[in-house]
Amino acid sequence: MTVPVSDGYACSMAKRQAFDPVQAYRTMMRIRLVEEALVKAWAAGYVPGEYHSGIGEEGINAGVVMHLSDEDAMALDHRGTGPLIARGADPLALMLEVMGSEEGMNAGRAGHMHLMDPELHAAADGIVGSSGPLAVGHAIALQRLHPGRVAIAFHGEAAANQGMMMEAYNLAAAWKLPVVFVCKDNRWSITTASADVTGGNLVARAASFGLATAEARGERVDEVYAAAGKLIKRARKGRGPGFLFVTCHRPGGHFEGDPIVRITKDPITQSADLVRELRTGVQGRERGATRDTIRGVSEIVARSSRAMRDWTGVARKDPLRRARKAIPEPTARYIEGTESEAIGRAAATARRKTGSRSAFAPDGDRT
Amino acid sequence: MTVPVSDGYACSMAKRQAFDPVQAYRTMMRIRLVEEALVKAWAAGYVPGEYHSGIGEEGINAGVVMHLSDEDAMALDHRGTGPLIARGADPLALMLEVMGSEEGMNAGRAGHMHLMDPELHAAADGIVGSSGPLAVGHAIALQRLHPGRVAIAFHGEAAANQGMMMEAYNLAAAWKLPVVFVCKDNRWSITTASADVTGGNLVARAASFGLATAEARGERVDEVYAAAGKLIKRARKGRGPGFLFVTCHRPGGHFEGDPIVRITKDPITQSADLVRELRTGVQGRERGATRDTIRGVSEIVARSSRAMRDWTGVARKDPLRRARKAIPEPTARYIEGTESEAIGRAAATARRKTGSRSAFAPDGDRT
Amino acid sequence: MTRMLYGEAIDYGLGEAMAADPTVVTWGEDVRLIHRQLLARFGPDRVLDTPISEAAFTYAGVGAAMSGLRPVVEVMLVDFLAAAWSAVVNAGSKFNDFSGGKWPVPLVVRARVGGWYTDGGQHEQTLWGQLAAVPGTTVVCPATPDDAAGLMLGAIQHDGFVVFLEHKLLSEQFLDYLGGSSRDTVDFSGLLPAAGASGEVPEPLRPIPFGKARVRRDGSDLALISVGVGVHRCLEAAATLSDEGIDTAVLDLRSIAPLDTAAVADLAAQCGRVVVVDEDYVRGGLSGEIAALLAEAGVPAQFRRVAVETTIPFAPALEQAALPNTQRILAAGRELATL
Amino acid sequence: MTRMLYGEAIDYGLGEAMAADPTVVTWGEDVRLIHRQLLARFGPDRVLDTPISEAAFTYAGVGAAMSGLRPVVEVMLVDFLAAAWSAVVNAGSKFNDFSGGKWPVPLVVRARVGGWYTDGGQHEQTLWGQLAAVPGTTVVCPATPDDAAGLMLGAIQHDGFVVFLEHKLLSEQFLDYLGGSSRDTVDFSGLLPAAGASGEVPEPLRPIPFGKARVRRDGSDLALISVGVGVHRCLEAAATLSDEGIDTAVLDLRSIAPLDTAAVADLAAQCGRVVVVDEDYVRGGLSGEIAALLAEAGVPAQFRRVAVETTIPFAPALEQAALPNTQRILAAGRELATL
Ligand SMILES: Cc1ncc(C[n+]2csc(CCOP(=O)(O)OP(=O)(O)O)c2C)c(N)n1
Ligand SMILES: Cc1ncc(C[n+]2csc(CCOP(=O)(O)OP(=O)(O)O)c2C)c(N)n1
Ligand SMILES: [Mg+2]
Ligand SMILES: [Mg+2]
Repeated sequence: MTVPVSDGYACSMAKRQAFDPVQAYRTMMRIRLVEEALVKAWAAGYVPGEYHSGIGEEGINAGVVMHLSDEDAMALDHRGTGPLIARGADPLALMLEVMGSEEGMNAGRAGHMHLMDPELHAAADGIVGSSGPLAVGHAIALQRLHPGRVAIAFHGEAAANQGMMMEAYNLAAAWKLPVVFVCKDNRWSITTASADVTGGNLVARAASFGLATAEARGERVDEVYAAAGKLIKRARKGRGPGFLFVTCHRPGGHFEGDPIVRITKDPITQSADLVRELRTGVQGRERGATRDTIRGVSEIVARSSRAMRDWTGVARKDPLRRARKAIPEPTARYIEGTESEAIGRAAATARRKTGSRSAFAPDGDRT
Repeated sequence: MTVPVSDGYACSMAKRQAFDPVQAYRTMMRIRLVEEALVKAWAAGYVPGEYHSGIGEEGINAGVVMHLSDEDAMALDHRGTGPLIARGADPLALMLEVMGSEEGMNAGRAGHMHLMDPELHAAADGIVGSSGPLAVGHAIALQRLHPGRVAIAFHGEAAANQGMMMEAYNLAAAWKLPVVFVCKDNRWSITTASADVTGGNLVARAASFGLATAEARGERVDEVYAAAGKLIKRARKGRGPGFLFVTCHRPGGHFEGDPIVRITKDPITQSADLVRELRTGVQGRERGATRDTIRGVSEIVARSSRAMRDWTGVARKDPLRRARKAIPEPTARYIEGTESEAIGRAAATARRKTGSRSAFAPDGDRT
Repeated sequence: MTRMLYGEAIDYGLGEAMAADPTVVTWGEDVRLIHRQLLARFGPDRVLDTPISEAAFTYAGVGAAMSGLRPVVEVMLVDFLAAAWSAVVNAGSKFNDFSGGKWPVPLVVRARVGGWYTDGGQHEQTLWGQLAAVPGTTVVCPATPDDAAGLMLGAIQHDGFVVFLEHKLLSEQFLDYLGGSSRDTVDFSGLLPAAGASGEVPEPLRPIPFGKARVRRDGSDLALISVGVGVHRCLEAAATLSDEGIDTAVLDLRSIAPLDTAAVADLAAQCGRVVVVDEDYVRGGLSGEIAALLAEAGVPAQFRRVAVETTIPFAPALEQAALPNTQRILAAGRELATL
Repeated sequence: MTRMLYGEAIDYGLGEAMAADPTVVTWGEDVRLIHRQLLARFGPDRVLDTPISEAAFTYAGVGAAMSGLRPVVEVMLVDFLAAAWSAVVNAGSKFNDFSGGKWPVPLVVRARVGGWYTDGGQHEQTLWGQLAAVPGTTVVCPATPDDAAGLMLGAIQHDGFVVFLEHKLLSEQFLDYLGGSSRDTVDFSGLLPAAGASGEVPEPLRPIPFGKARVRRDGSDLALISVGVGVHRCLEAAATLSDEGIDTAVLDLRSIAPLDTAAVADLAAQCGRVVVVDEDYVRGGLSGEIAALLAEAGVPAQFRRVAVETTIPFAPALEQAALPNTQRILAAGRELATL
């Protein structure tokens, strides 16, 4: 099974200037469908290990990637599915890889955190912060070998506290490299609120290194497209690196099965568990000061409700909903129909090929 | 031999508020004398390995350290002699250590890059950038165990590009720690001009993390004292971390025997050597494009003259000269006399104890 | 004695130390959530979430340990400790030596290691061989809850630098954090060693000294030497091999540095055949060290290694083939028995 | 053949590669000054000074290698590579494997190693055992100028990830950079192996394949196995031992990963006595690996290690006692000869 990518995905749009809302919707819809298929496959036990979905980031992924072509480079983080699909990666090959099949995109060696497609010039990595310096490296090469091309580093807001990321901002500025850092701000670092562990403001931080900065709201793909376009154009012209800060609403939490999402999704049972658990912690043995206990328990409770506020699905913040309104209803339906069919088919094939294997046996087979 | 440290060194000044120019001069003079003794000892072969002197940084070291007491912590970089002497370290123990004697401050295990004195709560490290997070660690402990105490990280301007240093700025701000980062800007990273490899402006960078910032000129100890005082006071009160940016003129180059200093000190012979050397590089074998060669050679020549400009002794920028003018001449003479005598004696003792040993034998003895 | 899970037992050790000594604090990424029982017991001043800044917060552990705390710095996975490697190689392990023995660094770095749960080659390393290489570093990895609790307590009470490695497959805390309990469609029980994931822990708890291996099963024909989950794979293999007439012993090293050289040499001499089962890379790891100590001690023994020889692949079948699984141990044991 | 110094020979190899292939570039701290001859030959676009950001500029080497360059990333000392360890352990060594063999990473990391010149325990490590531990990593360390030039050329032409280690004691470039030639009051000649610091280099230059050891001296009673400066210490010891009637061979491994297992096993079998002389730490290093390969190959040999067992102290006498000096090699060799 192949899904045609030549007519209308982001990859073919590099040359165009004007924002095309139909292509944007189609790209975002495809990403969403692949993500949803993988999320379901995870719950059904087809995806072994972790899975970090990018549901909620489609506006960022489509809005940035629509500016790129095969010769531009992308350094991706642990949420690489979206940018890869937007660039035209084969959904079946990608799903097979994420499900742990040797027929996958990287022969089963990678999993979702290391999806790599040299033809699309895109590679993911699971070390938080590495996409920054890796993109800098791509940019050093592009600057010499293909002037006019650009490298993109996708990273989360929490990754901006990783030393090598900040070193990368500096190196990009010092060497005036054609690189754009795309910082996707969902406000969370797994279950830690990024604001609690971040000093100052990230846009000011990036600017202080001499990066050109721009901001956009991730639920508006056109806004992301415009902001990304400015920075990418500058970078292509050799005018130096950029930093794009985009907020987004990612209702799924950090990864599938996220402990806080569990609490927020099923507050009654899970909170009861939590309270029982914390009580055991507190009551057993010699305990700490009551004041400390109160502060500790409140901290966890506050965190859960903060997460509940941030992660409850907010339709208004869904980039797809908004993008759909910008195009004619029949076009939207047509896209949904063809994409659902294609991705549904790919997902079914991927499941069939990996087989139903819920229990992991010591010899590596799933049974 | 002991050098009295109780009466009048920086260490005893923690409680005082007003700047005392006599103490400042005395502290700076002592640092300068120890540094000069070590520089001479290096040239004479008594100091094995490298030596990074802090000649030119005395205004920074004294101006900051005069605010500290034994319970404050100092994380030092590869130029730790100055702050240690200012805090009252025993010059003989320090010199013996730097000369590689087992009777030294750290039993000969450290050398000048790891001078450590737990009683003064001060430790040096040779990994560029580590003083930042180490001071953060000290500050975490002080915040809990001794509120009101402060930790200082001394580092160079080039160290501000080390990832862990920037992580430390962030951590200090996020946790509101009692730490002050003292950035000594001599404009050079060994033989690389820091401006060439640094994006943006370091004070803005620090501020972007939420650090309180202050600036001073290193040749004016009173200015350093005032600026440091503000940040240290704030930090002691629990109002959060600070970043002190101080320029300085360090005529000695990076370390003793610095290759660029050699060129600038003896331009005639050394430049001839350099030209001969570069010519061999260019003429031999298949060579690169003429344009590249011209650019390459100009780069080295430009660097040497830039260094010559920066490193030629500029009396106006000597912190000692300026500090001397602020005190009565007889007082200055008295200080010079007593300090010279004490440090001279310590240096002679250190030399005698380590012995004259120019050749290194494979069994570790110097012969 | 109380029955505990492995992760719980580590936090029991840590909690006992925190209760006894107010200078014991812990920080790391997401520790407030992962160790919410400790948070609820000791409050947020002693259990701190960090930014994703492994280098700085590990170095900060060194500084804090020099200034009077006994920090337990948690690095989520040992793979990420690579971002903080300088703090280990150049600081924690060395500063006491540099100071001339004047300034100890009572720091525990707690990091998770190991695979078997399909997390790919960059999230399943153990790196204990590399860590143990650095003089001035104690490296431990418990295989059971009692050792987990006792070694953690010992690590915190120790005046030096200790890397405490927690095996993820045994850690209910970590598997749950990864979402494990939120889907019943994936079942790790075929991989999970029951005796490692849960067990009796003595109360009151006593610190376990370093460098003392534990004979998990005695035998006279073949010695299987391992640490962490490998110990359980060895026990499974040993049962089979013994049924086949090869009387097989299993030694759990517990601490990788210092190594219990006497226990290794004695058991090797007793059996004459040694298989080292090591979830670390085959080179620069533990297995070479054991060969060397036997060679230096002049203990002649047939020798095989079952260790990780490639980048660990993601796909379950490939992953488990790359790890020291029971089949590989059996094959090595049988081969030696025929020599 | 041209006579060259060791550092010069490395730059000769690098320069030949740069001349032949415009995608070869080099960056690192102060490289424009240290390698000013390359700068003058190829211009500032191909020889770049970096900020002190080891993690980012090493990771950038990985990215650049994936995008069509063949970078030679220079890390001043291997000790500082600890700040970039993740780029080695988690990226350069692994990405080709992760990609399923689709995306090679032709990157050379050039780092200086080793001691003997009194630079303290944080500036004199070798860490080659830790580096060689990681699958997907080639690690070489030449002992002579001809190997230095040929291995560098081979490293650059290789399609995989190579760590090229340059021994500082042999590197006139580095000793000069440190100020060496600016004082005549310190004389390293007693420590400097003449045959390593300078020697004949073939022109035209050919790449030297990895995993081929070089017998530097043949012998039948005792095999000394080493790499880097250790080779020269071994040669010195071998001369003495042979005079004493112990016919001593010296094997220069040249590459630490891959190891020339056949050469090691053959020489060990021939001599029956092996001393590994390793400037790396005794654990997690090369010496254990050699013991293990002998044990696996079933080559019975008396075995000793002369390696670094502590944090390297600063003071010259202490430093040199901690390093594998000739006296220690002689003692180990004599001891084995009496067994
Ligand atoms: C060096 C490193 N440290 C920690 C982790 C574990 N980890 C994976 S994702 C993540 C949070 C990343 O947050 P952010 O950058 O904001 O991206 P998000 O997940 O929110 O998209 C962490 C801590 C890691 N993979 N690598
Ligand atoms: C991690 C690390 N990288 C590189 C070095 C080598 N090195 C020592 S000092 C130095 C320059 C430091 O410059 P700066 O921070 O400005 O301090 P300065 O020497 O000018 O006082 C370098 C690159 C080191 N010691 N540690
Ligand atoms: Mg986030
Ligand atoms: Mg500087």
